[in-house]
Amino acid sequence: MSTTRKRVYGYLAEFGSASALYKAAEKVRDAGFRKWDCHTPYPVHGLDGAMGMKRSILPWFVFFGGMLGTATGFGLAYITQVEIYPTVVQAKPANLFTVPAFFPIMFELTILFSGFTTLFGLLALMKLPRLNHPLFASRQFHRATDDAFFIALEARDPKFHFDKTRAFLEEIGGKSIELVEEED
Amino acid sequence: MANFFPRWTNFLPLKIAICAGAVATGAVFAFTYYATPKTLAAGYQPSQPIPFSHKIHVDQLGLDCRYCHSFEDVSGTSNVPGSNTCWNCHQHVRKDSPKLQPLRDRMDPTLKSPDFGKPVKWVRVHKLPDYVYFNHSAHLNRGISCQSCHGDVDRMETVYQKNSLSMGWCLECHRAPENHLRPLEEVFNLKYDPQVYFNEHQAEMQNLGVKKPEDLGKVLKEHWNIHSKETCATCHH
Amino acid sequence: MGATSTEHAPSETRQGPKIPVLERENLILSGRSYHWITERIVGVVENRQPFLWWLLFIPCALIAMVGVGMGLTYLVSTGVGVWGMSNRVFWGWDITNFVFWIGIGHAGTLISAVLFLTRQNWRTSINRAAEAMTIFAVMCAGIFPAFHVGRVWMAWFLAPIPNANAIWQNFKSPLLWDVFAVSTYFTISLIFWYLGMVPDLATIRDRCKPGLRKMLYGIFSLGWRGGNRQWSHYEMAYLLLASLSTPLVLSVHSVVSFDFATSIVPGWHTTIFPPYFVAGAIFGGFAMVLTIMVPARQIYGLHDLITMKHIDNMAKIILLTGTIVGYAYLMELFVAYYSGAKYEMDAFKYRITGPYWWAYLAMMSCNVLSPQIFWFKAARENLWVIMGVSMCVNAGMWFERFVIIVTTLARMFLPGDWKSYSPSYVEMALFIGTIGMFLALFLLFLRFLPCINIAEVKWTLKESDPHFDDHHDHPDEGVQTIPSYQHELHSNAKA
Amino acid sequence: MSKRIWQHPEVPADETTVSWRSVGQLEDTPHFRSWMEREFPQGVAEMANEEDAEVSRRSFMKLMGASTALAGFGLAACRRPESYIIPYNKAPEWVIPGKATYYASSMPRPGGAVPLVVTTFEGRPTKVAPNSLHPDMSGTDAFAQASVLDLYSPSRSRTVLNNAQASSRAEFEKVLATVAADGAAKVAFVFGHDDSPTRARLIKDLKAKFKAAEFFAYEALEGTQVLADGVAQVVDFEKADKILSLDSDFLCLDGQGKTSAFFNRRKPEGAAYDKKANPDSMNRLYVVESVYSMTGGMADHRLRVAPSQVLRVAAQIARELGVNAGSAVEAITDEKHLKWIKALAADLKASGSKSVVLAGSRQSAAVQQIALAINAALSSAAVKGVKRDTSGLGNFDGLVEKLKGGAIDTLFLLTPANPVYDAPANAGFEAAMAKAKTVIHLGSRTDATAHKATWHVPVTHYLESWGDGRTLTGVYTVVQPMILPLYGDCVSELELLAALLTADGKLITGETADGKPSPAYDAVRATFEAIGGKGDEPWKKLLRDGFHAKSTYESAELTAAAGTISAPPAASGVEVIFSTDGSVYDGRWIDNGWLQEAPDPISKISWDNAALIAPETAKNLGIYDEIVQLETERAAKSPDAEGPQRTGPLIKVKVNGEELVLPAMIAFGQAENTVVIPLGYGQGFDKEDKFNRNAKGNSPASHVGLVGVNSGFNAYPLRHSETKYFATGASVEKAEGKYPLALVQEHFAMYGRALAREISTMEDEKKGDFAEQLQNVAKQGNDAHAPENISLYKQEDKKGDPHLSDKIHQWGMTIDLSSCMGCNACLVACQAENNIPIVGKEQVMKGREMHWIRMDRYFAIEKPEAGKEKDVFDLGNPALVPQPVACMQCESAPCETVCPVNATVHDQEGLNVMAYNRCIGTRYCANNCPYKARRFNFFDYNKRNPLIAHNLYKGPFGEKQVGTAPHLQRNPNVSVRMRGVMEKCTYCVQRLKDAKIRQKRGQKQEVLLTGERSSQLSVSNETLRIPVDSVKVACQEACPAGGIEFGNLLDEDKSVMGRAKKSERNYELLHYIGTKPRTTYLARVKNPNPTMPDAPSIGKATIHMH
Repeated sequence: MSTTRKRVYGYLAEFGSASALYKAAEKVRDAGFRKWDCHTPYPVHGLDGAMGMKRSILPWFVFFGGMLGTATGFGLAYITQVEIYPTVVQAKPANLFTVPAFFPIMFELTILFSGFTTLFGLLALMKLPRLNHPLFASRQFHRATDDAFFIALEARDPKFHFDKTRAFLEEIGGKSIELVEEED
Repeated sequence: MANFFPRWTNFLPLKIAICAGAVATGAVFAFTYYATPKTLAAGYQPSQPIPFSHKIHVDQLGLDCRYCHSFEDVSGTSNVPGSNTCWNCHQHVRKDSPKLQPLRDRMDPTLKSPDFGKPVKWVRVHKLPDYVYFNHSAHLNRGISCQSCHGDVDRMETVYQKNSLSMGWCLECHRAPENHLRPLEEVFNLKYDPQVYFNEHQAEMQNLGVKKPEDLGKVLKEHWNIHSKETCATCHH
Repeated sequence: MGATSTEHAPSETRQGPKIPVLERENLILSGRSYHWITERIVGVVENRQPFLWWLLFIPCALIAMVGVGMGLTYLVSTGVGVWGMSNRVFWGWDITNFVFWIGIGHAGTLISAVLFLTRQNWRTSINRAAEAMTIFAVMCAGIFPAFHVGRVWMAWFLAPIPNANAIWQNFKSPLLWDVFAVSTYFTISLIFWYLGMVPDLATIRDRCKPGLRKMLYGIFSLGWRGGNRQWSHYEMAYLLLASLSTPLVLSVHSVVSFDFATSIVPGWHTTIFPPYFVAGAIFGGFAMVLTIMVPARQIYGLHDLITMKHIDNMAKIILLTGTIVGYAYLMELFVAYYSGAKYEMDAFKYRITGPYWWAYLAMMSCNVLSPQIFWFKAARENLWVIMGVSMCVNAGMWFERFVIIVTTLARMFLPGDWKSYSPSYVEMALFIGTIGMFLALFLLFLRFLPCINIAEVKWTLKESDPHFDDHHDHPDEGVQTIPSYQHELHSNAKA
Repeated sequence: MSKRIWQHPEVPADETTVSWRSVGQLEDTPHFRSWMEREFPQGVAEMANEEDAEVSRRSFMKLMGASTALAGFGLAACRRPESYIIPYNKAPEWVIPGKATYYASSMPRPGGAVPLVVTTFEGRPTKVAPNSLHPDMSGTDAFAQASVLDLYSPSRSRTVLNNAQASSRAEFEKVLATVAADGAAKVAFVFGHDDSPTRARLIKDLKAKFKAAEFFAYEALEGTQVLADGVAQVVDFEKADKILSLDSDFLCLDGQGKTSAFFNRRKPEGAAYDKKANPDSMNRLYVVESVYSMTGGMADHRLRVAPSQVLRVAAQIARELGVNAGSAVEAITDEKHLKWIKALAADLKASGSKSVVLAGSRQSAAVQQIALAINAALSSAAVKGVKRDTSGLGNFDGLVEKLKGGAIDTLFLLTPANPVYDAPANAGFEAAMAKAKTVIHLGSRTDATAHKATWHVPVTHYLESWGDGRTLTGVYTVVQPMILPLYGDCVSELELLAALLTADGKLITGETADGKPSPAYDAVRATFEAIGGKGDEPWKKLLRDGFHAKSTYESAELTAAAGTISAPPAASGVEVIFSTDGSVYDGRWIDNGWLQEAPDPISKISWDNAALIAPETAKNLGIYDEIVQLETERAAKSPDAEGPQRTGPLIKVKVNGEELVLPAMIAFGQAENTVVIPLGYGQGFDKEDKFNRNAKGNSPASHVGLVGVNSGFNAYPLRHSETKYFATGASVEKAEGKYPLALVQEHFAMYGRALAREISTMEDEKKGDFAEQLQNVAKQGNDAHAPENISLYKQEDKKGDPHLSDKIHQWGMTIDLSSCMGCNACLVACQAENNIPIVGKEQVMKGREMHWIRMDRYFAIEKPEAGKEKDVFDLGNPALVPQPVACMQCESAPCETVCPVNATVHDQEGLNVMAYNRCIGTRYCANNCPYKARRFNFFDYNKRNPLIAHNLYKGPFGEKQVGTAPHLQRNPNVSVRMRGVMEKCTYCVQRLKDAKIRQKRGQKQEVLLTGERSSQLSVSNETLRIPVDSVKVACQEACPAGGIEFGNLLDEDKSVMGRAKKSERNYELLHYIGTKPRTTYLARVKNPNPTMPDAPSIGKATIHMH
């Protein structure tokens, strides 16, 4: 370990199983903590409720992204085919009635734009990519992507207390409780 | 266990994204500005084997375009005059000008130049791709002046390409020919000014129902039944 | 899962009405633990590759380099004439292969997206590989339309970029729809595949020793920490992508079928093409998944992850879609007959009895007859039979496209222009090259990326349920055992 | 704006194109146009206004064309490569850069000169078209259309050879001088069968100068002359109601009169479609022949008999008509034939003087005598005799005799034929020729004769030399040069004769050293002065019009030379017919790529010949195990495969003690027990030859160019003096192996689809009489029951204007199948006009030929009900219906909607236009074209020479052909397409555009004439509309049958095309798919004689289809 000054990130506590984590999470939620998270190797069902989280707002992003795609598709096709440079192909009209022919492209662009908003919206909501994180400095955290279930309580949380919180974690069944410190 | 990635890497993706975005935007603008015919083609001004000045011949001496470019209103291609057109005058005029030496070499048998009888290789200024069939006569006979494409040649000491001659540029006029139409009498008049014409031909304008000089083109278009086309075969066949 | 995970009250489950639910077969056998799953899957990436891997990879890579690399270089430098097309049959193996590969890609999306939406949890063991297959198949597919054009260097005309010529694309052309559909499909599939892989890449990252590998896996896992505040959005994104991919996959092959269906060519001009093509794509795609996964399962010993149940399910899907395809073939004939148009009837008559009767026969027997053996359970349990049928279907689907494209063009409206087509060696080499490329890419994928979705597979274990312990702690007499993955259905049904 | 000044590099030493002469001297005053003159602008590009152009016309040929040269990319230009404009140094009058100039000329041909109008661009002739002012104008055939390519042919002979070794013209001139100096020289001249008044005049002078001179005429396929020396028979088809052809292909290869009159009478509405359809106005054609000819395809009744039987049939007809046909010829015993002949004879008799019998020129004297006798008996008004200028020329037998007798020291071979190659095998010509001390061969190719002759002198092309000729009926027409000879060594026939007539034998070609015209010019002018009068005026008129109508042949008696009608050779073994080839004629066109690639009109083979055999005979001879049927059911491949795999089984033909191995091909409608071998092929082989024929060294590749090398099989060695046309007693056996054949069309039947529709003037049991059949033309086949295609869309733009909105022009075309015989003239004309490349045999086999017009040819026969086969007159004689298919300019064009890049769209005038430079080559449009009228450039056919073996497949390493002479033929108004783009017919849009622009110039002229201000002028649609039918497209112009009409639909009834569209015969090809094609077809009308036994099966190609 380095000798630089460190900042406390919070406590990391391991729980034996998904069920244990679930119950502990409910208790942490009830204790009124805000800055905390459960780290699991797979998405545990119902944990959102147990943690008191709201539904993700990502669908809204995607909805508007998709609408933008539809509009782009329509605009691109209609403006170029009807307004700017109408061409006569197979005696098809070059006016509003030709729009059905644009549906495939409008649809594809809707999907494409939705896909991109999903990707970038998700990254923004998850605040990723973030390659460096205090938790990665933990001795045991690497097991979070394997078979371990953790709760991390952040020091930033107003309810955080150096001793009480540790005790609280022990109380709700946390094992291997570790104070995670951030390199500065 | 320490973090594998140092902290500064957290902002790296964002920085990269911003830089890449900026570079891409810059590249698009740069390409649009520098790599399109507007920049690539317009402004081309090669030096010619004989520094012929349109300014002197047209503006000062008042030669008509067709004196030299004799078939432009007849043929699809506007011809460049043969040396004998130049020689017609210049065997008498400015007989000693060093600038005309190449012409004399070609035309004066007494000089015994090895170039005698050979044509002058003028450097081409306005060049359309092989697959574009622009027809000079079609335009000149329907009230589009030389000026609309070639610019104010009468004021050019050395000819340069005024317009991009890109397809988009052609279409601009084909979609709104009224902006360039002028009376047939004025097609070769490089000093034509609609305002002046309007003032000078009041009665004619009244007859036509033209109230402002800008309307003249529209009226002519209607009068002359001009439907400039945008379909491929207009220029490509 | 995002959509149903909110307001999920565990207590209600316990006191809920007694809904009899059949105990399902375990998707993961032998009671494996989380860690075993991690070890097993990441082990494929971490350990030295078996000799067989090299034995397969090197020839595949060589074939890809020769067939695709040299084939395309020769094609572009010399002209499309090096292929076998003529002024009668303007498309041959090129578009046949394009449709073939695109079709194969579809099973991947279907497995990952459609089965996800329909809560078929058995997909988790195969979806990653199937998605990879999609990506690689679309890459192979893309080569053909991109390079079949006469002037590849002018292909940018297809992109709606403002230009000095002030000219635009024809948005009424099915081929332009294709451009948009295929590129969208590739992009979305790539996003879907990659996003699905992020947690697993993090798993590998966390097992790596510091070094280049850790850096690369670290970068590509984006700093994933598995926090539930990430999982929550992640699950939502996954659901959204799945719901975007589902109509997309249907649209892509529909659009591909529009290339034919919107034409006036007898034998192409038919409204049943979109569903027929989509069914065919799923059919062919599943066959390709089996063709690849059955050997991979043997080689890497993934028997507990890819169980006979998975294979059985896939065989059933092949049987179903094969029958749909067979129905389409017959319906096509009926429509032609019923149209009363001589040209339509003749088109099918010539397909069956004309110079390419063998292609039609191959298509019919491979696609319609061979899967019928899956009515028998014994056949679905015999891996040799399964491999055999899958191979048949792969070939049959190729013949289907060949029949549609080549035999139709070779016998269109005016007998004066009829001329048959035969491929050149360059075309054949390119097709074989794409097969090599597909396999080589797939082998690289097996080598470097988690070939099974680790996180999702863990989630199918019974103990993954946060209430797993509850049942054991408080066995409820009145309620039959409800496997974890039934929970949300259960609660939904109630709501 | 800052201007970049570009320093251009030093002008490199002037390189002139090899092909052009550099600048000569000329009158010094350039022609400046004053304002006055601008009021009456020079009529350019129009024949009628060229009167005074003549004087200076010769001058432009001396001048370099205005051209632009691209100086390589490496030069001083980072922005753009510098290109130059090289103007004329001294502008020639009447040449307007960029505008075509048209000259009237003609092409000398053995059957009479073809009057032409030649298009030139800055002195380059690029295209020929028939001279429509000419009284004998009958269109042009494929040969005339393709002749312009020969001018630029890379294989054209261009240097003097001495004993097959390169020599110089100076050396030859010495020899010529010696001959000219010796008035007692034993010289002999062999001319072709073309007729030139100037030559006839010079021959007289030569006779005077060289007392011992002998004169002969020879062509390989010259036919049998039974009339008196120099007398020929000319037919006026206008006066012929009933025509019987005894193996005479008078419509195509065996011309006997102006054919347009014949074709006009194939249209029941009249040539201009201005009458109500009347079957009585139609003529009726009976043909007795062995193998389908173009004429046979047009026949109302056709009897197929072996060539030896033609005489028997002829004699039988004569007997029926009470004409003496001698007793040597056996009577016809076949019941069916007898019935046929009786009905025919009755019909001829009924029409009396309006009947005419034509014998094939190559049939035996007996047949010709009988034909003459019948015509005399009927007192046919349609035939008359004319006296040609060619009288007094000896024949080939005489020549050989004289040669053998040593009566000839110096032999001038001026004939276009190639006697070493094409003389009868037993004539011993080669040996006889060796007896002459000097043989001087004047020819355009370094063929077999050129190699055997002491001297070979390259001949000028008719487009670069002065001459004259007479058409079939004898109208005096002029041959004038368009350009100075491309190659300095070239000599024209008249120049050579003129040189011999001078004391010192000085050979002057092209022009004299001091710029005076060639002696040929003086000779022609002198001839004309005697004919058309002295002075400049008549001469100018001649040059302007191209002909002098007042001077024609004198009429002559049509009496056969005495002789009894001898019996035909005994019918034994297989009969071999040596036929004139539709592509290479007698072999002279073997190096013409357009003709070689144009498929044979009947067999559809290109690049080769093959032995044609009727299906039953083929089976009997053991070539096929089963009778090859006209396949109509499964659309299966032929037993010889299809496309690149197509082969013909090799057979060995033994006749006259010679044998020939060549591929066989099934031909329908051919007489049983005959083998047809087209002549003219197999002239030279190289190492690429399938049979290694070059190894023997007798036909080396040097005899031909890249086009003709390895092409086909030479049947001349099988041919004896007595059996020039056909030989009996041949044996045919199957040989080992197969030979690849390039067939442009592989499926010969219509497969129950009413494509090329046919009706008949005779009542049909099911379909009613002529009027009913006429009404049902548009309802044949699938169109009988398919519902009308209705579009849900309105064809409008966003302002609600209809798409095809042009109110001035809406183009349309009709193709009349009733007069189309499928001769390929349109196909080649299109190739010349539109810069269509040739692709070579290998590519044709793959189906990649580029012809924009595909000449489909269908055989049609109705299958009789079971058990009724016997009632059908001849099941082996299906009807032949040709159908040219090019882009139909569909108003609702399926190709357009599928193009992703808008490279093919519609214009407001109804054209389906194609922007080559926008095309990326997805080929989707072509797949979606129901007519398969689009052609794709699979390779860079223009840049890479497709004729060099494997060259196309070498890509960037292949040999380039840019800058070679054939590129000078290109039409500058049509883009030359690169590889990877689609192309197709656009109704010669360049011609339409030119016509429209010319019309627009009228506006200006109008203003200037009235003296009003231009702004006061109101221009109406009518002012801008081009005069009715004033623009002709290339195929229409070339068509000898008047089968193609093109015009503006808005002219309605004023246009011939408009009237044709109104005809009840008008129908759309594949109407049911709703493409609304602008090109429509007019159903073929057969005019059978109801009393004929085969009448029930005539005109039934499609009417019973549903």
